[in-house]
Amino acid sequence: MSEAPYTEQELMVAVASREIRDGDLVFVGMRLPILAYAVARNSHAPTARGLFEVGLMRDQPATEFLGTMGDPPNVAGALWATRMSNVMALLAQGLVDLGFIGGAEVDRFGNLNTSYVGDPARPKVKLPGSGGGADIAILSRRWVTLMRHERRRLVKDVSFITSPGFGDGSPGWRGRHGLLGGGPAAIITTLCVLRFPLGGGEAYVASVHPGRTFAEVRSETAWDIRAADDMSETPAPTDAELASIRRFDPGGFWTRG
Amino acid sequence: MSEAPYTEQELMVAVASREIRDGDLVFVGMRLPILAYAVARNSHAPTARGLFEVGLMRDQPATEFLGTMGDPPNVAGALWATRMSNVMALLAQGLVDLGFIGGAEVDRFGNLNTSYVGDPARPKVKLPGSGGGADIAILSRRWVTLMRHERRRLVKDVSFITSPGFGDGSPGWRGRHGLLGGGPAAIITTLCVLRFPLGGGEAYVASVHPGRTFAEVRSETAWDIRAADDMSETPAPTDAELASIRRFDPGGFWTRG
Amino acid sequence: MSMAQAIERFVPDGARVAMGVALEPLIPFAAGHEIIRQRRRDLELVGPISDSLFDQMIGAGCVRQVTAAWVGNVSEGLGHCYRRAAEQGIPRSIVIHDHTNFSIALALWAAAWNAPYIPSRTPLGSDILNRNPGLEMDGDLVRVHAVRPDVAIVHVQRCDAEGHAQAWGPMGITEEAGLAASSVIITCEDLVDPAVVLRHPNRVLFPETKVAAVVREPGGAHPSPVQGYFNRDHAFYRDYAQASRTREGFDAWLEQWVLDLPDRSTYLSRIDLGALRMSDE
Amino acid sequence: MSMAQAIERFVPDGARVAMGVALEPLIPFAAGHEIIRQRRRDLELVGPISDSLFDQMIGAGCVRQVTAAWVGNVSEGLGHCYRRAAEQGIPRSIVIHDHTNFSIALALWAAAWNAPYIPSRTPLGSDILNRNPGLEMDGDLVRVHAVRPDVAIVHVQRCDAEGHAQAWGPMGITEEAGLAASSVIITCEDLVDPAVVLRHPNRVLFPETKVAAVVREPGGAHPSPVQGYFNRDHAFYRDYAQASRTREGFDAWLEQWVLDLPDRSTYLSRIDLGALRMSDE
Repeated sequence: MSEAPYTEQELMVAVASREIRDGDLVFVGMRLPILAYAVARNSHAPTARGLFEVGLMRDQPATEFLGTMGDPPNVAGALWATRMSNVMALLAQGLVDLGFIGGAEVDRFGNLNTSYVGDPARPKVKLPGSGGGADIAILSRRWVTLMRHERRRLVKDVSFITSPGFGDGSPGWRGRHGLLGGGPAAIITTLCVLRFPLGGGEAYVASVHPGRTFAEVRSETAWDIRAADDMSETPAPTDAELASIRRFDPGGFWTRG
Repeated sequence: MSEAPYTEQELMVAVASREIRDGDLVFVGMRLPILAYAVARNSHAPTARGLFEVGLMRDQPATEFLGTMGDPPNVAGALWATRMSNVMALLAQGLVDLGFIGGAEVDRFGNLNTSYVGDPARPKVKLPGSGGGADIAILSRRWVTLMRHERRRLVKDVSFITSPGFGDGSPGWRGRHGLLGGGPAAIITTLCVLRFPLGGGEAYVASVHPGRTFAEVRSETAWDIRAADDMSETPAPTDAELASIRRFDPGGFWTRG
Repeated sequence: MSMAQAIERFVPDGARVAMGVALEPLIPFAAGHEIIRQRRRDLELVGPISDSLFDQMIGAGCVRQVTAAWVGNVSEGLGHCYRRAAEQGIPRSIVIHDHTNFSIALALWAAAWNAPYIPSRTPLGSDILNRNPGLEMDGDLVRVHAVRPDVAIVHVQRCDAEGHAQAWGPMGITEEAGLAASSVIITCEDLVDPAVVLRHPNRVLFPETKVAAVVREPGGAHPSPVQGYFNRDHAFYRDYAQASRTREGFDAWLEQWVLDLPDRSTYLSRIDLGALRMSDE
Repeated sequence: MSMAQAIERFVPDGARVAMGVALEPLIPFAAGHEIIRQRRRDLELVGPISDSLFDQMIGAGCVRQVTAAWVGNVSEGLGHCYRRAAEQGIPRSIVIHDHTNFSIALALWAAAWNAPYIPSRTPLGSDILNRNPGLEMDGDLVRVHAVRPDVAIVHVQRCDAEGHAQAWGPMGITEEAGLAASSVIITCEDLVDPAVVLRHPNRVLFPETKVAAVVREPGGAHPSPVQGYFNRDHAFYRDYAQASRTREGFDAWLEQWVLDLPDRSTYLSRIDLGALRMSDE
């Protein structure tokens, strides 16, 4: 394990990168997942392909800073620049192995809210909305979300399901409702990694990040969260992972913000 | 009127060209209608646009011989080379003013058969099928077909409706069945021009070509066809029309075959 | 045609307007600002995401309804004018028809083909279904009903005067928005001779018969990127996010960058476009 | 990969194969002839029109079902093998699922988006509705059910070894066929370096993840035209129409032009391709 200091964002990126398997077609999204893709692609997943809903497929990650997935450095070297609906076709056919979704709020069944806090007719907070989040949640084979671990973000029940995880948590909820993919595989937070029972259900703590405790996780989670029987410590970023992260975010815009 | 001799195909092309109005968006099709478009575009319809289902829009007609609408001379100078479904979008939106459809067999209500003669399960003759014919018949604002006038082609009822005209001929049939456009405007044959009552119904003879008689038309038509009260003689091709036709079919491939 | 003329003629009050159809790139900010200057009202904005343009138009009071998948500021987060309108009805209340990126694309394809709807798995299981009458459950599927814009405003790299527009980079829902719309306004970096674009008829985006106006407006997408021309002006988005946190801040921003300016060239004189220019295409 | 290998691996007996998706141009005749040589059986052919290729494959006994809008010879008329199969079951009976050009496009788009169907006005009022279970009445509309090919075979002007294919000229239903298919076989005039095609990622037709094989096969579309390369060989179509009027004539034609030839280069040695070559792109 590396002795180097690292930020919590760097840890999250490293953990996220390990979710990417070689050969995966990845719906990349923005911010930390872009870095996670870059790290994976340059280590254990050299044949992964990245999809961007704006209408791009890439192999190599962009080598310049991206403010959005549509920025020119993300187009340079693209394998395919096309319509969003063509990219979505691959998603709808079940060909996307892994998707990343950003979220403001997640609940114990992995449902994400990026739309409304409070009554949608007169919301307390109007969030930006789904973008492609719901599409990824419904159609990708598995998906992962990254989030700051705060009690107001990890709630018992989201007030509005933008991107469905396991719905009401009952077994087979996704299949019964016609959702295509397997749902959320992990919630990577600033404190821990949460995972779900096979086939869906309530999130549990699979591993706690180095230096963090399960007690902290419990106090920052709005439901009575359980630990896995084999709960472990999240492996810290390796030197290689950190080097790769810092290569793709040299200014630390995303990981040292 | 021109004293020049002309073939029956040249007459048909001239008559068809007069169906094209200035500014029309025309679904052109192949063979004689391509020439008709060229003639119209170079005389009374200088701002017409031609659409080809293969995926093309043109202003000027092609200047070389076309065996098919997808031949390279039809692409040279195109305004738009695209997918068929984009061209069909204009058709489906009701934006195509006039379509031309080829037919093997037409009945008194303007229904075309290009699919099966006899029982479709074991046809007497298997014809090539719809292509875009049915689409044009159902979706263009008005359409025209050109046909050799023979008793086996102008039948009382087609055995198979590939491209619907006025269906069973009852008033409002097209609207009742959800068809978009106004249906067939004319059947241009080697003997005469047939038209339909406003809103649909049975075809009647609007004009007989020079040198032909209504008696000939009757004997070559398989139903008891009526003449318009004001039935006239089809105006012969003008010198200008003939010159234009011969410019675009210099070898006479389509018009002196 | 000038931008002022194009907006005056083809974007009436109450129009359903598709903008920002390439997602983050090629956003027609200049057109949006002219709409604001002309104090257009009761618009319905249609788009996938909009990266601040919809937020500005909402804050300026032009908008009655938003039919979109995402409204905010992509690198900075929330759209503060969108928040104020949705949460407090400031400057006016708005109707929101939530979509996903995929569903708004399907809604436009349905309109393009004059199909009433396209059936889809998206957005099954999402509460978005309850917030948009255009997304209707039908057995195990969602009927994504057609959305037909009155006008699509599309910024492209180059176009000729006849409306043969060509753009490159990721295309988002550009093509279906233009086909679905009754008419299209093109704003372009370069107004070129027809021979330039018609050398590549495959790259022409729309049938010229849909294009109602072509406006030469170099830099008209700033601060969004234009592939081959300009990078994204991240700092401008950041400054806008800061300024728009309060209504007063937004109003001051709008005066400074839109209302007090006669046209786009004055706006551009205050931007260091050279610093954003791409070195190669 | 050689054509023989590509067909051997990716076109099994019983496969649903989309071909001729650009309509009259870019028809993958070389691939079709290799399928015939390998005596593939029970195929379902999917396409809009096919300008003789489907007719040849039907005559050769490869085909169980035709799912198409038009099968014949565009400049000459009827498809004689298609007639014999439909009328007399020679060389075998075939199932015909009639489409229109628009409906086959919608069926492929439905498959591409994994929608069960797309509702359409086409082909309302047509007896085609009675001849294709994939076209189902639903109130005032037709449900055009998805058609998902196992493989789409697409001839293009250029491609790299990774499958980044680029074609130009009218596109027909090329894009939707490739997206809808489980996999794509590309045959190309020019096999180029990735840098050549990736300079224009907007012109790449398919995601490389769909492309199972890339075969360099210059002249592989003859007698159909290839924009920028070859004009259509009208005389060849005429001669085929003449020869195929009888079963015996067709069998002799097939021996002469397909079965007795080991590969495409031998075929091309008998054609005056130079006379068909376009002078400019």
